[in-house]
Amino acid sequence: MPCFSLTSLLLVAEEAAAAAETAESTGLLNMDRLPLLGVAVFFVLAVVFWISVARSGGQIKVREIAGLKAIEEAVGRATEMGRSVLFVPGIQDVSEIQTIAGITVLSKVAKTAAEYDAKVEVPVARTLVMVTARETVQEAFLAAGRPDAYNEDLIYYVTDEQFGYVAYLSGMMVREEPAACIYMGCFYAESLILAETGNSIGAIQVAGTAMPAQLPFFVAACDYTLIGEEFYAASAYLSESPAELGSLKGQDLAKVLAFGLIGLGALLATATQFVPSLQGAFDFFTGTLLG
Amino acid sequence: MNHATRRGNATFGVLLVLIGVAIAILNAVAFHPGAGTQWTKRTEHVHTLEDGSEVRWTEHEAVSVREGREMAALEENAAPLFSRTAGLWGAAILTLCIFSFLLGDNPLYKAAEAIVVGASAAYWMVIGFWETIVPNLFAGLFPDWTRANFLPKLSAEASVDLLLLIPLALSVLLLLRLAPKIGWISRWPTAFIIGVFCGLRFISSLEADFLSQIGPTIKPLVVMGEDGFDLESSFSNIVLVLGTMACLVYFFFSVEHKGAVGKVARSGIWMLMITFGAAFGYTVMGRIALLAGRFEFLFDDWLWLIDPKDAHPAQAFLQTIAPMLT
Amino acid sequence: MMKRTIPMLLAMAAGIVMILAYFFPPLTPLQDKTTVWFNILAAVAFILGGGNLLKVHLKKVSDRREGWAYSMITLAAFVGVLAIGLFKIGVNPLDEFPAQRMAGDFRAEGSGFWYVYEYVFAPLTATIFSMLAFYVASAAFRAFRAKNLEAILLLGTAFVILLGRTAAGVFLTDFLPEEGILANFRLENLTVWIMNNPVTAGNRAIMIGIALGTASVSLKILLGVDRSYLGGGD
Amino acid sequence: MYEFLRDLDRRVIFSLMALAVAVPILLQITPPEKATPIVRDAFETIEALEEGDRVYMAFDFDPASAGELQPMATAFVRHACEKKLKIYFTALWPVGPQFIKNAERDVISRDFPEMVYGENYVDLGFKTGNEGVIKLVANDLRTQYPQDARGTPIDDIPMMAGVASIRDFDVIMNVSAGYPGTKEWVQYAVASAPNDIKLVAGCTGVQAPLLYPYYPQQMSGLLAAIKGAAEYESLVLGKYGRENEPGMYQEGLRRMAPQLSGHILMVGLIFVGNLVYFMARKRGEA
Repeated sequence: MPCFSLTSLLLVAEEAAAAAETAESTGLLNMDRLPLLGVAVFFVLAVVFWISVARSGGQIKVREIAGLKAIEEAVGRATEMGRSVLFVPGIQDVSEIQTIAGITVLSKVAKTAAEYDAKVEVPVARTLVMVTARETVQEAFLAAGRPDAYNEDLIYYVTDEQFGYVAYLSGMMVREEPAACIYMGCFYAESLILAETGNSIGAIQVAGTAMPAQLPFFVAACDYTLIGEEFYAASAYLSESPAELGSLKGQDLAKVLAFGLIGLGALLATATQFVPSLQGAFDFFTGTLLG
Repeated sequence: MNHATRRGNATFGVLLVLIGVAIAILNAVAFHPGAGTQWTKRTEHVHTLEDGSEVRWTEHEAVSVREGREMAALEENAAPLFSRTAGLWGAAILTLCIFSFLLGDNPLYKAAEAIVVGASAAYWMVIGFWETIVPNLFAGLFPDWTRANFLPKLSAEASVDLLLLIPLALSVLLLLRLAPKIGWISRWPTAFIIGVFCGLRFISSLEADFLSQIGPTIKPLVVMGEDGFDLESSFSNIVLVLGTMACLVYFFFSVEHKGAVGKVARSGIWMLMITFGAAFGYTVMGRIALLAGRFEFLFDDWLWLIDPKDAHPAQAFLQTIAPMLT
Repeated sequence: MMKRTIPMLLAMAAGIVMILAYFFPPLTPLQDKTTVWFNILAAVAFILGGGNLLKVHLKKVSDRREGWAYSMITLAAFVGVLAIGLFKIGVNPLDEFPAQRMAGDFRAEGSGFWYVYEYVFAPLTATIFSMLAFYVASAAFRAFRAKNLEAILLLGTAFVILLGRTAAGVFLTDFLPEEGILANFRLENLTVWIMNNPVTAGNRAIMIGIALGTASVSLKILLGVDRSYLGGGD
Repeated sequence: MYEFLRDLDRRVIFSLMALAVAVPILLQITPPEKATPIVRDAFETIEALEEGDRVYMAFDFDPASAGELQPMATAFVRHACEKKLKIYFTALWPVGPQFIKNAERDVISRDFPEMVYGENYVDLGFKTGNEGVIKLVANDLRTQYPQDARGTPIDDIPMMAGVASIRDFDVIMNVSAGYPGTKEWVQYAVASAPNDIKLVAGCTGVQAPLLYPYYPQQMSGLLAAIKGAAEYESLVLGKYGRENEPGMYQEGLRRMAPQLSGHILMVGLIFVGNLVYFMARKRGEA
């Protein structure tokens, strides 16, 4: 199965590149987007390359992320105390990638919980998230060999309204006092209401989001926070599957590209300050290459 | 928290609301007679239909108390409306119920929470029905029927859009979730949707947040102004360019944060912390403004203690409390 | 096969078409179409969500579990608002089409749904939102402690911005000249400098990271590497 | 004292915050404001326009952020009216039209009754499509808006003559609470014609850090949060203020009093919090 999908994507990339050549004159291809196509192809190739390296047995080392260890500890502690774990997958629908990343973390949390026999409660703000999360958690319990322990009623819909959802969650936290609160997904203003309420009941709190405006509140009020890209990397770390770790290496390669472009560009810009004739080269670099 | 303190908290919260309502009633009777009253201007609509029957209704338009009284004095059709006055009092009391949670969980907060959950879930469902299903699904599949029943303004040329059978089919598959045996089939529509958005976001994130963030970061590290070396701009640019690069290093996953990399990553964290501190400071502003907005609602619209919008009779707050103090 | 492979292929195909639509103008309208389809699907999904809400609360009421009275309130609010909205209770017809009562604007001033918005929905949500003013205060008191350099930078910046964004900032550094190099240290100017440089640097790096993370998660799903959205994986 | 502060109940902090915000509101204090350069630039951009110039007034916000943004919207409209500019209202958020109606009712018909609909101002209404709409109006406005919000074909609206795309406007005045908003206007409208059109924006505090980088190149001025609104109001009132100015035009200024006391409280709390922390360290408790 994986082989098939890899080749299919490579085919697409090739197809796109081939089409780019032929379509120039016909106007089928949007020429303004060529630099973007370049970046996209670079990224796809980088990720695919490292995934195949990882699959064929190459060792991939990754640095530690403190927040991830904390998740398992949190579930463990909840079991010891005989209390539940609250998992909040954000307030957006499955059309948001952060929600999907949150659900992949949920599948790992559910697996751990199934092993420890802990109770994970997942109130959600969107019906489609509820549907998807139920599938995920059910499979996770199956994978952990505890299909009987799965309880569909613990994953339920509250309301689509942001603040209605928050009102429900804060009330519930104060009444049920979960031992651990895990927030993984797309958050807006509710981040601090949740984190402060969680803090007032003494729960261990781990958060992960890619909303830059909300990160400060999670950083200030939670025990551990996965910042932006770390949050997306979480599922790869937790799965420990070589393919997923390979994708991280691919991401790093793209960061090296960004790093290099900025560094090179800045040097070129500095040189232009002294040798004005370089302006043309600089304009080409920022204007054409970077779109 | 033990049971006794919890009950203590609950009492606090309930007391806050009860005292607030008692003061409001006293205020509306003694200090600002009629506080919270809502006025409307009325317009009668009468239409005779083709079959000769008559349809009539009254349209209400909100006006401030001051405007309403002026209109009434000119014998225009304006008067207080009980249902809206009651609504405003209800809204104010619900506001207090929510605030009471700050003192501790209590029955009044629980009631307000139950109302907001039930009402808001239904609210979005109604919006979804009238603003998505009717104009996007019904109007595309059954234009004539939709025009006759819900959307008379729908263009007469609107034709049937058979492509809409796709979301309809997906919806049916999704609803099969309710059938226990073949519930798994609901994975198809969700998988389709997830695939669509993965495709969309894959590209848009690379464009909007990758490429477009790199371009503006490219700046000269040494800036030569008209009178030679420009220290201020150079310093700013160095912070910007090197700061961005250091933060990028922090996000590397495949390199341990040790040695030189560790040092750079550490300075990346410093940048991130400054960023978070600034965002925190800025957001505080917005949050306080929101709270000020709610307090103005209570003091101005409900209690008439202040009158910044020239909307109703009001005495300055100090004049109001002076008789209580003496 | 039907449970796993087909949905996975469906996701892959859909995603790849969307990527291509970006580069090939003839396919571009598909992007908007699928967004509309998603909205329809999400709106239909309300039936499942609403059904679940009814189920949860009816069960609570019938079992007489703790707090069942509040479940009754939720149910009443839910059913009431749904009826008011779907049957357009209190909605006046449009002047152009007086015979069609169901054609009236369900959000128009004075309609039943307008009452719900004006006196229940808006005040409740705005009040919950405004509680953040209290939570930022308690978070600042508890969490902003100068434990290490990182924390000092965080709280120091917050400090400068909090002061620099009110008259207090102007007042505190009024002794500094308005021109020249020292002017940069006036709190209102320092605020702007911080926003333009270190904060921009931090935000840019975060955005770049997020872009790569988003792209990577999407790609893993399109490649079939990550299948946890279908319920677990390998 | 130390024990009291260490074990300080959250409810004490909550009460302090409630007092810090409520008391200035009740006493109706209005502190003076001095405009910062970024707001002054926004004001001067509008001041530099001539009578009859066109402004594209984009209201992209909702009631949840109206507390911060309504004062900006009011001040923008008032300023444009005082300058006798032609105003074209639009909205990309479904609830935006409500604020256009408010502006018409509260500012234009009350204080500028001489302004005629269709000649001095027009309401183009709400349009779905988010940044897609911006991309399209950047090249062709007339196909996007075949008629105004009242259903009148735009060919019949006198002030629409000679308007083909966003380039025909002199300034975009945008009030934005998020997506789609100022960022999209910069990326798709200003970027399409950097020399033809200027952008002046007002945004919420949460967005401000992300928008600062666009000033002054892509954006001529920015009103950040309620503070920006208050500064702009002070500039407008300073130039056009009359006696017995209605309270509506000082909403932002009025909100600065609770803002000031709230911020001072926050700074005090951070300070006391650290005092407690250092005392605890000294006693070996932390």
